[in-house]
Amino acid sequence: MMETLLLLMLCPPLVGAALNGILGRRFSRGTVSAIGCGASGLSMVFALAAALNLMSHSGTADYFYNSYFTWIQSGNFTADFALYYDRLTLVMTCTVTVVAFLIHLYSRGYMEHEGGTYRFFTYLNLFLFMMLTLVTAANFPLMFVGWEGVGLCSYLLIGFYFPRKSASDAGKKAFIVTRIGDIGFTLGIALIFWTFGAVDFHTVFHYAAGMGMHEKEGVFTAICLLLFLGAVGKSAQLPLYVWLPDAMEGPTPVSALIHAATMVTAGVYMVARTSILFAHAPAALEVVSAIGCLTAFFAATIALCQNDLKRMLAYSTISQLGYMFVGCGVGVFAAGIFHLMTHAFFKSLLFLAAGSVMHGLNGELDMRKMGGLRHKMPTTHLTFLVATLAISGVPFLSGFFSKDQILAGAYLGPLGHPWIYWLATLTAGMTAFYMFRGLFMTFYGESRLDHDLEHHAHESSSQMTVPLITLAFFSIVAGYVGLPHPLDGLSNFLEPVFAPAQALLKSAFPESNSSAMSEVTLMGFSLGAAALGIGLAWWFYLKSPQIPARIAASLGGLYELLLHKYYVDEIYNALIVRPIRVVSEKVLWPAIDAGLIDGLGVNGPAARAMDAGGVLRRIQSGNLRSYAAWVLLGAVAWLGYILFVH
Amino acid sequence: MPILFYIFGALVILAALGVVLQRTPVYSALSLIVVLCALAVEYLLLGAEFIAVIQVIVYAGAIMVLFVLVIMLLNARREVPSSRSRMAGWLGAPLLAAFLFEMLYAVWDYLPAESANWPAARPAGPAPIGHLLFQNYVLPFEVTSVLVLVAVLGAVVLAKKEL
Amino acid sequence: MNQPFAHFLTVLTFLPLAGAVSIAFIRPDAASRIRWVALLYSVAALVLAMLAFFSFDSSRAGFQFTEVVPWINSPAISYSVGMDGLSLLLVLLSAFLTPLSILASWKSIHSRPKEFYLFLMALEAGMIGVFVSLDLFLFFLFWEVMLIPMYFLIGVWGHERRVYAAVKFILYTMVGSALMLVGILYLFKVTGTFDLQIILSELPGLWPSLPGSAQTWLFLAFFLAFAIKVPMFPFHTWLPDAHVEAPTAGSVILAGVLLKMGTYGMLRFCLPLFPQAARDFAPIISVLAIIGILYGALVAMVQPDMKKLVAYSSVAHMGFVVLGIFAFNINGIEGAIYQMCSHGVSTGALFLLVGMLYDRRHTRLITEFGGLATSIPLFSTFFLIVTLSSLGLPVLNGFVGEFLIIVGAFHVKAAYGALAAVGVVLAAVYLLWMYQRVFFGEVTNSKNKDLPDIDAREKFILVVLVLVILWMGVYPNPLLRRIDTTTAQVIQRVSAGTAQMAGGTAVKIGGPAQ
Amino acid sequence: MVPLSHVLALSLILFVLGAAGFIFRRNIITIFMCIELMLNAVNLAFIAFARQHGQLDGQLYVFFVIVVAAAEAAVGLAIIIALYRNKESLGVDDLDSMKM
Amino acid sequence: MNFVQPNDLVRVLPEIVLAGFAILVMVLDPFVSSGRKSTLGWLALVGVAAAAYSTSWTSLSPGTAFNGNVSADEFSMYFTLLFLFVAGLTLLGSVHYLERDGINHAEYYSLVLMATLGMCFMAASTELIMIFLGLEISSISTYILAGFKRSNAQSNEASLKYFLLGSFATAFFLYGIAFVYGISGSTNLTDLNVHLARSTGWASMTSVALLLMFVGLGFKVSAVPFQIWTPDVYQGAPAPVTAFLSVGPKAAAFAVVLRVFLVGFAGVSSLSFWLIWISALLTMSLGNLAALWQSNVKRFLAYSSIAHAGYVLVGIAAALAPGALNITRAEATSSVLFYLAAYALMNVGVFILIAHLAGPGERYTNVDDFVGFGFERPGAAACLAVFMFSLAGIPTMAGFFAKFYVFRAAIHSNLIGLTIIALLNSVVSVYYYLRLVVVMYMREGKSEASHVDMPASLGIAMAASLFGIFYLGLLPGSFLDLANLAANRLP
Repeated sequence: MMETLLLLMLCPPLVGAALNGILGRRFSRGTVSAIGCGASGLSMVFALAAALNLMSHSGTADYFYNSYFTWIQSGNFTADFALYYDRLTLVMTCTVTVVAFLIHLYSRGYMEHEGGTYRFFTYLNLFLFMMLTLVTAANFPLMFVGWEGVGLCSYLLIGFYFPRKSASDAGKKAFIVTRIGDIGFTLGIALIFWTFGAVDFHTVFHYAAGMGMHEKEGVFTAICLLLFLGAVGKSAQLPLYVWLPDAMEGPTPVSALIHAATMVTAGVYMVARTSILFAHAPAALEVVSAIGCLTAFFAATIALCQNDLKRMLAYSTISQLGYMFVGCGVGVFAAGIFHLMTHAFFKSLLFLAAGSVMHGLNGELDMRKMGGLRHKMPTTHLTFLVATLAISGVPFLSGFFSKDQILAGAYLGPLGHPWIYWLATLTAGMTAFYMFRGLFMTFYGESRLDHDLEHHAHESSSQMTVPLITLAFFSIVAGYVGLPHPLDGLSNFLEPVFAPAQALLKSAFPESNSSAMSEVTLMGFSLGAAALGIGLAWWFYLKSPQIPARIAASLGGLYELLLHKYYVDEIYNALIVRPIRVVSEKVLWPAIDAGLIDGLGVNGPAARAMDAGGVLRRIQSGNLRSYAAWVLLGAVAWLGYILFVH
Repeated sequence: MPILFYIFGALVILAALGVVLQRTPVYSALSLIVVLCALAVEYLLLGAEFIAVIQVIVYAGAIMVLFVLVIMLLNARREVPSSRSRMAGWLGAPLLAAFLFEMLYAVWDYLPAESANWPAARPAGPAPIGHLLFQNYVLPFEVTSVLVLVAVLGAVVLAKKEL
Repeated sequence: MNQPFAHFLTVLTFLPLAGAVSIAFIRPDAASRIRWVALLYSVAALVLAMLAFFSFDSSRAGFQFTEVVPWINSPAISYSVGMDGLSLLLVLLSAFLTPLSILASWKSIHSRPKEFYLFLMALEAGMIGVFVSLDLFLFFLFWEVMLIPMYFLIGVWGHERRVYAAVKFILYTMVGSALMLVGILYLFKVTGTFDLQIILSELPGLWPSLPGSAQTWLFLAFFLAFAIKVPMFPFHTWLPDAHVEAPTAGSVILAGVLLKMGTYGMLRFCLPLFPQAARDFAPIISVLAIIGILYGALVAMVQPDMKKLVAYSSVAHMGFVVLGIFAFNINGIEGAIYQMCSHGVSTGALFLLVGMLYDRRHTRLITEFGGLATSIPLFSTFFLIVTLSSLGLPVLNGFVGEFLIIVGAFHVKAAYGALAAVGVVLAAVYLLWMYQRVFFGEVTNSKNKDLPDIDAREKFILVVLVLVILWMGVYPNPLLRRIDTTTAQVIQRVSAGTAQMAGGTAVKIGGPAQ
Repeated sequence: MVPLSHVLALSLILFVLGAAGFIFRRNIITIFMCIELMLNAVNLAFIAFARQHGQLDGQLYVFFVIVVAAAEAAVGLAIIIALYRNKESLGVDDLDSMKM
Repeated sequence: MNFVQPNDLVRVLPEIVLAGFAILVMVLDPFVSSGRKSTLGWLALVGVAAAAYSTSWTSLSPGTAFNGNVSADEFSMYFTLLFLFVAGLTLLGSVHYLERDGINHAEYYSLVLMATLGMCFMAASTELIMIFLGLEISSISTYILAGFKRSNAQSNEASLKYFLLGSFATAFFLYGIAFVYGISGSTNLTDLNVHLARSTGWASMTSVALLLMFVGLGFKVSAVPFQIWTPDVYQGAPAPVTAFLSVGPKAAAFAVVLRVFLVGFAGVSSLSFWLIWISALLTMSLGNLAALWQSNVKRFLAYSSIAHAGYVLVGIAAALAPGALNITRAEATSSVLFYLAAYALMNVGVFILIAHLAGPGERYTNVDDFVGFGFERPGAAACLAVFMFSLAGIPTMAGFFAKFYVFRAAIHSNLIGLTIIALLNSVVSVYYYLRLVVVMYMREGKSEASHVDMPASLGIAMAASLFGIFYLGLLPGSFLDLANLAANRLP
C-alpha cells in the first residue's frame, strides 16, 4: 500500500515534467498549466493519503521503508532507489505538496503573460519531484539526488529570464555556491560509508543509536560538520548565503516555492533527519546553532535597509532559516521543523503577495516607489498583513508559536545558551521592524507610484488571490498544531523521530528544569521585542517618515554598510572569484601550461633536438678535406679510446 | 745492409714530403715516382724481389704514366691556395700528429725489443709466387680480373667523349 | 563457453577493418554510398558489441570469448584476444561512439569522404583491438597502429593548426610507447612470453630473482606511456591542441575512447603486473591526478575556445579516473571504470554538440556566441543536459563514477576526496559559465539570430546520447556488475603483491572501517 | 737487419704523410696521388710482415693491392676527367654544391 | 694437380652467373640500338634471377671453397639473395629512369651486376683479401655508378667525393688487414680468432688492427664519424643508384662487420663492443637529428639511412655484449640480418620511387615539391607514405619488426640504456618521416612532383617491395627463422 502511495506521490510531477518538457511546446498554455497543476495536485492528494495511511498504522512501525531497485552498488557501497517514510517525512511531504500545489495554481495566473510557460511548469514539476525525492529518500546518496536535483531546478528557474544577464548570473551563482556546500555533503556521505559501512538511513541510524555518547565523537563531529556544510550551502547560511538574495531574479512563484518554502529548508530537514548523528556530536550542534543564530541576526540587519521588496523577503528568509538552525542546534529539532512548516506557509504567502504586487505594478519592486496600495489591492494587502503578523511573532498566528518554541529552546534546550537566546530575540524584534517597514512602505501611506503605474495598478485575478487566501489561512492555523496541550502537539507527533537523539542529548546535558514560569518570561521578552519592532516601524514609516533618512544620515557609514549588504559579494569577488580567475588566466594557462609544460617540457626538447640537428648538420660542410679530417678525427678518437681509455 | 734501408727510407720520406708539399701536381707526381722506386729498393732489401720489379714496372711505370698523362691532359697547374676547410686547417695537423703518435705508440708497444731476428728469407722469385698464386689464391686472382674489367668499363664510360 | 559464435571477438575486431576495406573499393565521389557503408559496418559492430554485452557472464572471473592463435614462432607471439568486464565496457563504448561520429560527420565532411571514413573505420578496429588484446605484443601493435588513422584524421580534416596538432599528438604518444616497448621487451626477457595471462601468473614468483629496482622501472615505463595517453598532468599539453584541431568525429573518438586507453592500460597492466611499485607510487600519482583535476578545471575555466575548454575538462575528468584507480579499493576502481565510460559518452556528446555549433557558425569562440537559447532552443536543451551530465549531476551518468571515486579516494586520504570534490565544484563553474556565455543573454551577434535548430539526424544522435546518459545515471547496475570480477581481481593482485613483498603483512582493501 | 719496428715506423710515416697530403692539398689529382702514398705504406707493411712470418703470402697481397691501385687509378682519373669537363676546375675546395 | 675442384665452382655459382651476365650485357651492347638499351636492363634482370636460381644448386653443397677463401653457407646465401633482390629492384627502378634521363647505357646494367658480385664475395668470404677485393669491386662499380650522369655536376661531385673518401677509408681498412696479417700471419678470420685465443699479449696491436678495419667498415656502413660522405653522395648520385648504394654496399659491409667482429675478433669482443656501442649511439642520434633540418628528400633519406645504420649497430652491439649467451648472440645476429632485409625493402623502394617522382633530371626532390601530392596521385603517394611509415617503424610494416627484433636482442643483452636512446631516436625520426606525409596530405597546394604514371617496371618493383614490407610486418616469423638459420652459421 505505502510503497504504491509513495510512488504515486512521486510520479505525477515527474510525468508532468516529462510531458511538458518533451511535448510542451506543442501544447496550448492551458494544457501546459493543467498538466502542471494537475500533477502537483495529484501529488498532494497522494501525499495526504500516505500521511493518513501512516497514521492509521501508527504503532505498528515507526517508519516505512521500501527499496524499489538497486541504483548504485559497488562493493559494500549500496545505494538503492529506496524510500523512507516516517513522521518527519510526513510533515515535510505534506508541507511541500500543499505549498507547491498552491503555488502551481498561483503560477497559472502569474505566468499568464510570460513566454515559455511550458518550460516553467516543466521545471516546477521537476522541482517538486526532486524535492519529494529529497525528503523521502531512504539513503544519503538518494537524498543527494534530490538535493542536487532541486539545485538544478533552482538554477533553471532563477535563470528563467535568461536573456537578462543578471538572471543567468544569479542562477549560476546559486548552483555553484550551493555546490560548494555539497562538497561537504559528498564527503560526509563518504565518511558515513567508511564509518558505518552503509549509507542508508535505517542502518546508519540504527548503528548510531546503539553507540554510547562520546564513542567515536571525533568521527561524528566530522560527519556532522561535513553534512552541515552541505546544509549551509543549500539553506543559505553564513558564509554561503550570498546566492539567495540574487536568486530573486527568478519568477516570484519560484522564489516563494523554492527560495522560501521548500528547497532552502532542505538543510534544516537534513540536520533534523540526521539528528541522531548530530546528537553524538554536540560540538557540531554548537556550530549549527552558532551559525544559525549569527545568520539570523546578520541577515536581519541587512533586511533593515533593503528597498527591494523581494530582496528584503530574501534576507528575511535567510534570517528565518537561521532560526530553524538555532532550533536544531540547541537540540529542539521538533521546533526547528515546526518553524520550517509555519515559515513555509507565511513566507510563501509573503512572496506570492509580493508577486501579486509586482504583477499589479508591471514588475516594480522598489518599495520607495510604492505606498498606499492597500486600496488598490485589498486582498493582497490583507494576506500580506496576515503573513507579516505571523512572521513578526504576533500572538495566535503560526509564527508566534514556532518562533516561541525555538526561542524557548535557545534558552532552555539541551544545548541552549543565553547569548543565543538574546541574539535571537533581538533578531525577532528586528524582524518585526523590517517586516512592518515593508508592509507600511508598500501598502500604507501616500502613493509614490509613477503616473502610469498609478492607473495600471490593480488587484490580481482570482487565480492568484485564492492561493493567497488559502495560504493566509494556513499561516494563521498552522501554528496550532504545535500547541503542546490542546492538540497533539507537533513535538509529540515527531517524538518517535527525534526520541533517540533527544534521549542521548538529555543524558549528556541534563537540562535545567523548564518551569512554566521561565517559559512565560521568555515569551514576554520576545513579545516585547516584536512589539517594539512593530512600534518603531510604525513611528518611522507611518508617523514621521523623515526619521529614517535622518538616521541614515547620522549613521552614515553603518547605513552604507547595511545598504550594501556588508559588501560581502564584493569581498568574495575580490578575495576568491577574481584571484582564481586571474591566476588561471594569467598564470596557469599562459605560464604553466603554455610556458612551462609546453614550452620548456615539450617544445623545449623538440627545439633542442632541432638545435642539435642544426649544429650537427654543419659537419656536412661539403668540403672534402674537412670530410677527410673528420674521418681522421674518428680514427684518432677511437684509437685513443681503445688504447688509452679502454 | 741496414744502412741501405735507412738511406732509402730517408729518401722515401723526403720524396713523400715532396709529394705532399709540392703545389704543382707534376712535381708531386715526379716525387711520387721517386717514392715508388725507393720503396722498390726497400722491398728488395726485405727479400721481395718479384714485387720490387712489379713495383717499378707496373706502379712507377704504368700507373704513374697514367697520372702524368692526366695531369698533362687537364693542364693541371700550380694549385690556387684556398682555405675553405676550417676543419682541415685547424685540426688537420694536430690530428695527423696524434694519429702518428698513437700508431707508433701501438707499434712500439707491440714490438718492444730492438732485436731484429728475421727468419731466413724465402726465395721470392716468379716461380714460387706463381705457384702460390694459382694454388691458394686462384680465386682472388680470378676476381681481380673482374675488378680490372670493372675499371676498364668505368674508365670508358666516364672518360669517353661520346657514348 | 558463452561465446555467441566462433571467432566472436575476431569478427568484432576486424569487422570495422572490413568496412574500411570495402570503402577502399568505392569510387571516391560516391560520398553517400561511402557514408552508408561506414555506418552499416559500424552499426554492425555495435550490434556485435551489444551481443557481447548481453552474453557476457558477469559472475565469471577471468577473460571470456577468448581466442588464441599462434602468430609468430620466435619470439612466440600469439594472436590472443579475450574480454573481461573492463574490456567489454570499453569495446562497447568504442562501438557506440563510432556510428555516432559517422553520423555527426554526415554533412560536415565534404572533402575526401572516402579517406575520412576509411580512416575512421580503421581507427575503430584499432581501438577494439587494443581493448581485447591479451598479448602484450598484440596490444602494443594495436596501440601504435591506431595512431596512424587518428593522425590523418587530425592532420587532413582538422582546422587551422592541424599539422602541428597531429604531429604533436603522434610524437607525444610515441615517446610514451617507446618506453613501454622497452618495458614489454624486458618482461619478455624475464618471462619468455608476451602472453599476459602467463606473465600475470609467473611474474610474482620472479621478482625475487630480479634486481630490486626492476619493478619500479618497469612500472614507470608502462605508466608513462599510459599517463601521456590519459593524459595526466603534466603530460597533457598535446590534448588541447589535438582536440581543438581535430574534426568533430576525431575529437569524439579521441576524447571518448583514446584517452581511456591510458587508464585501461593502468588497470590492465600497471596495477596487476607491478603491484608493489603501484603502491609505492600511488601517493605521487594521486597527487598528480588531483593537480590534474584542479588544474584542468581552472585552465578550462578561462579558455576562449569551447573545444579547448572541453579538452581541458577532459584533463580534469580523467584525473578523477586515475585518482580512483590508485585508490586501490572497489569503490575507487569501479568508479574509475564507470567514469571512463561516462566521460566517453558525455565528453563525446559535448564535442558532437560543439561540432554541430561549428557546422552552423564556423567558429568555436565563446565570445562569438550568446543568447543561443533563444534562437535554437532545442539544441540548447540538449547541450544543457550534456553539460549537466559532464558536471556530475546525480541521475545523469557523470555522477555515479565521480561519486564512487570520491568515496574510494576519501578512504585513502580524506584530503584526496576533499580536493576531488572541489574539482566537482570547479566543473560546475567552468561548464555553467561557458553555457551561460554561449546560450544565455540577448542575441548580440546577428549571425546567431537565424541559426537553424537541430535537424532530424542531429536530433537522433542527441536523443540517443541523452537516453544513454540517463540510463547510465539511473540504472548503472548492468554496467557495474560486469566489472565486479575484474575489479576484485585487480585489487586482489595489488594486495597479494604487496603482502608478498611486505613479508606477509596483509593490507586491508576496501570495506568499511568498522 | 733493421728491426721490424723501424720498417713499420717508415710505413706509418708514409701513411700519415699520405693522409696529410689528402687533408692539405687542394688539387684533386695530388690528393689522389697521396692515396697512392697510403697504399704504398700498406704495401711496405705487408712486405715487412711477410718477411717477419717467413711467408710469401704477404707479397702476394701486395700484388693484389697493386692491381687494385691500378684499377682505382684508371677509374679515379676517369672520374676526375668527367668532373673537369663539367667544372673546369681541379680545386677540391670548389666541390661544395651539396652541403649541410 | 687440380687447383680448382668442381665443388668450388658450384659454391660460387651465383657470382659466376653474375659475372657471366655482366660480360654478356657488354658483349651484346654493340648489337642493340641505342634506343633499345633497356632490353639489356631486362637481360641483366634475367641474370639476377638466374643467379638467384643458381643459389639453389649452391645450397645443395654447402661448404667452403677455394682453400677456405669463401664459404657457401646459409649466412652468405642469405646475403647473396638479399643483394640479388636489391639489384633486381634497382634494375627495375632504373630501366625507365635511365631512358628518361638519357643515360641508358649498357655499362650501367653491367656495373650493377658487377657490384652485386663484389658484394656477394664480401659476404661470402672468410678471408680478408677476398673481402678486400669484393669490397673494391663493389666500391669501384658504385663510384662509377654514382657519377653515371656524366653531364651532371652534382653527380660528378658525388662520384668524386665518394671515390676519394672511399679510397681514403679503404687505405685504412687495408692497413688494418696488414696488421691482422702481421699479428696472425694469416688473413683468414678463423685463423685470427684461433691466434687471438692462443696468445694473450700484443693487445695494442690487435686494437690497432681492429680500429683500422673499423674505420674502413664504418665508412661503408656510414657509422659516425665516418658517415660524412653519405649525404652528399646520396644526394648527388642518380636516385636509383642511391637506392642501390644505400642498401647493397652497406649490407655487405655489415656482413663483413659481423664476420670480422664476431668471428675474427671474437676474442676481444669487449673492445669492439664499446666501440660499436658508442658508435651506434652517435650514429643514430646524428642521423636523426640532422635529418630534422633537411628539405631535400634524397638528403633526408640519406640521413635517415645513417640513422638506420645506427639501429643495426645496436643489434651488433647486442651480439657483442659481454656476457651474452650464445643463443642471445645468435638472436642478435639474426635481428641484424632481419633488419637489413627490411631496410633493403624500404630504402630501395623509396629511392626508386623518388627517382620516378622527381621527374626528368630529378628536378623535384624538395619536400615542398610534394605539397598536396597525396590526393593528386593517391597511388604513388600512398606508396610513399607506406615507405615513410615503415621507415619510421610503425607496426604492421617491416620497419617495425626490424626495430622490434633489434631492440629485443638489445634488451636481452641488457643494453637497456642504449635501447631507450634508440627508441627515443626513432620517435625523433617519426617527425621527419611524417613531414613528407604532412606535406603530401595535409597541406593545400599543387605539387611539382611527377604526375606521369608509374612505368610497369617500377610498378612491379613497388608491388614487390610493398608486399615485402607488409609480409615482414605481419608475418615475420618464417623470414626470421631464415635469418636465424643464417645467423647460426656464424660461430
